[in-house]
Amino acid sequence: MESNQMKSIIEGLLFASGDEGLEAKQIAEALDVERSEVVKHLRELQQTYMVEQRGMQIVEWAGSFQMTTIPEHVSYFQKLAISPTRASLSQAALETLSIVAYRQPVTRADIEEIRGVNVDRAVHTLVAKGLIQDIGRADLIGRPILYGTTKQFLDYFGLGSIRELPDSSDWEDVVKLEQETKLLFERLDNRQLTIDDVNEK
Amino acid sequence: MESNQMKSIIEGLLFASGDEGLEAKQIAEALDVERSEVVKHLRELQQTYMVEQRGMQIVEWAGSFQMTTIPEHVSYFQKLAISPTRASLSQAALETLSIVAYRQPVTRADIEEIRGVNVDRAVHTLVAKGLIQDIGRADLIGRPILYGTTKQFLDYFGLGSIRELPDSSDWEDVVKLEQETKLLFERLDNRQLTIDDVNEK
Amino acid sequence: MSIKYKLDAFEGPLDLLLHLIDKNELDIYDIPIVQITEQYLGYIREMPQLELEVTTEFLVMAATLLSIKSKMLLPKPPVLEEMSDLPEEDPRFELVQRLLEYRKFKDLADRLKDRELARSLIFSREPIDFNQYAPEQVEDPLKGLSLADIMFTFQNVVKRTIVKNRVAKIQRDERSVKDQINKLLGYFQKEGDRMMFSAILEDECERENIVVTFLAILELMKMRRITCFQHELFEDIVIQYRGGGETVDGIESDEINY
Repeated sequence: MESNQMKSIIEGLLFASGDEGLEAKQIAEALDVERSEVVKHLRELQQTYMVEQRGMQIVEWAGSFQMTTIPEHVSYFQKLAISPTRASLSQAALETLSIVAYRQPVTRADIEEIRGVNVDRAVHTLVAKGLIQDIGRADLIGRPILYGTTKQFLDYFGLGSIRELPDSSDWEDVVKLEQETKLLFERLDNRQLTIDDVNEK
Repeated sequence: MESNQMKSIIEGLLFASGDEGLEAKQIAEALDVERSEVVKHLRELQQTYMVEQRGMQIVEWAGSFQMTTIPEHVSYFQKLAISPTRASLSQAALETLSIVAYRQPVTRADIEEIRGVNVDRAVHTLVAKGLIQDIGRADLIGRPILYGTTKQFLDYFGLGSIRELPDSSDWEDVVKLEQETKLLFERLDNRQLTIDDVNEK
Repeated sequence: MSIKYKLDAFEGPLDLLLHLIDKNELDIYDIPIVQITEQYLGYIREMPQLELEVTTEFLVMAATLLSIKSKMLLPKPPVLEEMSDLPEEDPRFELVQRLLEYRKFKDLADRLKDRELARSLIFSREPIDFNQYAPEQVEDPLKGLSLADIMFTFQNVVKRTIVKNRVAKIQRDERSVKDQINKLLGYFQKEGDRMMFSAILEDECERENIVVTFLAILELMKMRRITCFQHELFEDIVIQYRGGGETVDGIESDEINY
């Protein structure tokens, strides 16, 4: 493998491996080359990033190499953090929050069953924002985490307890009623057709 | 601000935003410069990454710029188990999605007429995956829901805008489609900021 | 390979027809309808009990094919000139249009599939947590949201789930619309010509009964036995009896007998 190509692959691996970083040994195994060669390329990459004033840096921390942000950019991250174009809660997060609020305590699997999609990210975001929290373990195989809403959630909406949420069972009934009414109306529609036919004759 | 410095910051911001991506407008606000200047630097960065065989690339999807991996490296990511796996869409979902994409806005009945089968399940799957959404009501009996593609649709297929759909250049109704898409994007306002790009050209 | 497996491989009747056309290398603009109908029916005949809806879709197409076939057998007017395209009078015209249209989208779906694959080879990384850079006065993530937003979001999510899991559930009617009409007419005889909708419902708290009562009122309106007023949306409905006797007999009774 050419040196440039190897450097490019190592760079890509560091980028994609995120916060966990990669050990030189792991990279060497993936590329099927000597560890020493990987270390050499890593050092060169570190150097290049510095000399060429790249927007990221490659750091070595506890034996792992990581691609990270540059401290000098913090003021720009701050501007992005408060930028109004950054939606504070995504639709996925909002939906997940509403399910936790009404169905707590719930496991991740419960939420996924309702939303029909993977919810790892949304749950992570909501925990990070302090809106939902780990409130115990379900008595199921694997003892999955049970989630519930936090005090911050209640405080924001001025609720004394979760029982003060607008009654969701009413709403579920309304939805069911809507569907049953629709079915009945479909039947009615059919009847009306025959009535019209009769009247026409 | 010096040009090199600005490029470095833009690179850092793209790295930090990961798969959320950033619109040129957001970067311009964070840097307090003109949007056009940001776009110029982004294009140059894209070029540099390619010429210098970097381990990442900068793509423009759904009006957002993102730093991503390079497809040729995928086998190495797989060896290190850092490439996310995602379920691909069923044939029914793909056919339904192609009709929504090229004919939007469409009702469920429009889709059924073309496919000749019931499409409830496919439409539900696509809505749940956030690839299509309710964008209004048709002025017809029963006021059926009109569906259109989402920003996530563009991201899912790696498209800059709806005009980059395969074959759309020799699509018979391409002009009509563009007009409708423009209207659609205007209606969706903030969520579909590719309209900026449309206006610019 | 079982027929069920074969039919599952098709996205519907149009897909099956396209498959037969391709397999036999037929000209889509000049489909030999007798041959294709025969082959199509061959698949359908051996179709095991699929879902009712799927079966229906395939059967509707079978009926269409048979109808085209019978029209093709009618004597044709003399052909004046050679025509490459099918004239609109050709019984196959509409079917061919549908097949062409469907094939176009099937091709586009294939293109999307290619793009999906290409895109799946590319990924990015999790964004950094920008919140750590937010200034001291952390903006509440719930800002701008009301309890109603939470409630409506939940309602929509549940609705989606219910629709997904819905099996057509039709309960046996506890009470027929006809019974309810007669009961209402009885009310008017006893209680006077004017009643509030809410008063009628007072002892009708069962959901099914509310709906049946509502249907009964609609039927009575149609029969011009009552008139309804409502001052504003969601206000109570005033029902005015217009006379005509205590029972509904005669010609209408069949239509409301459900």
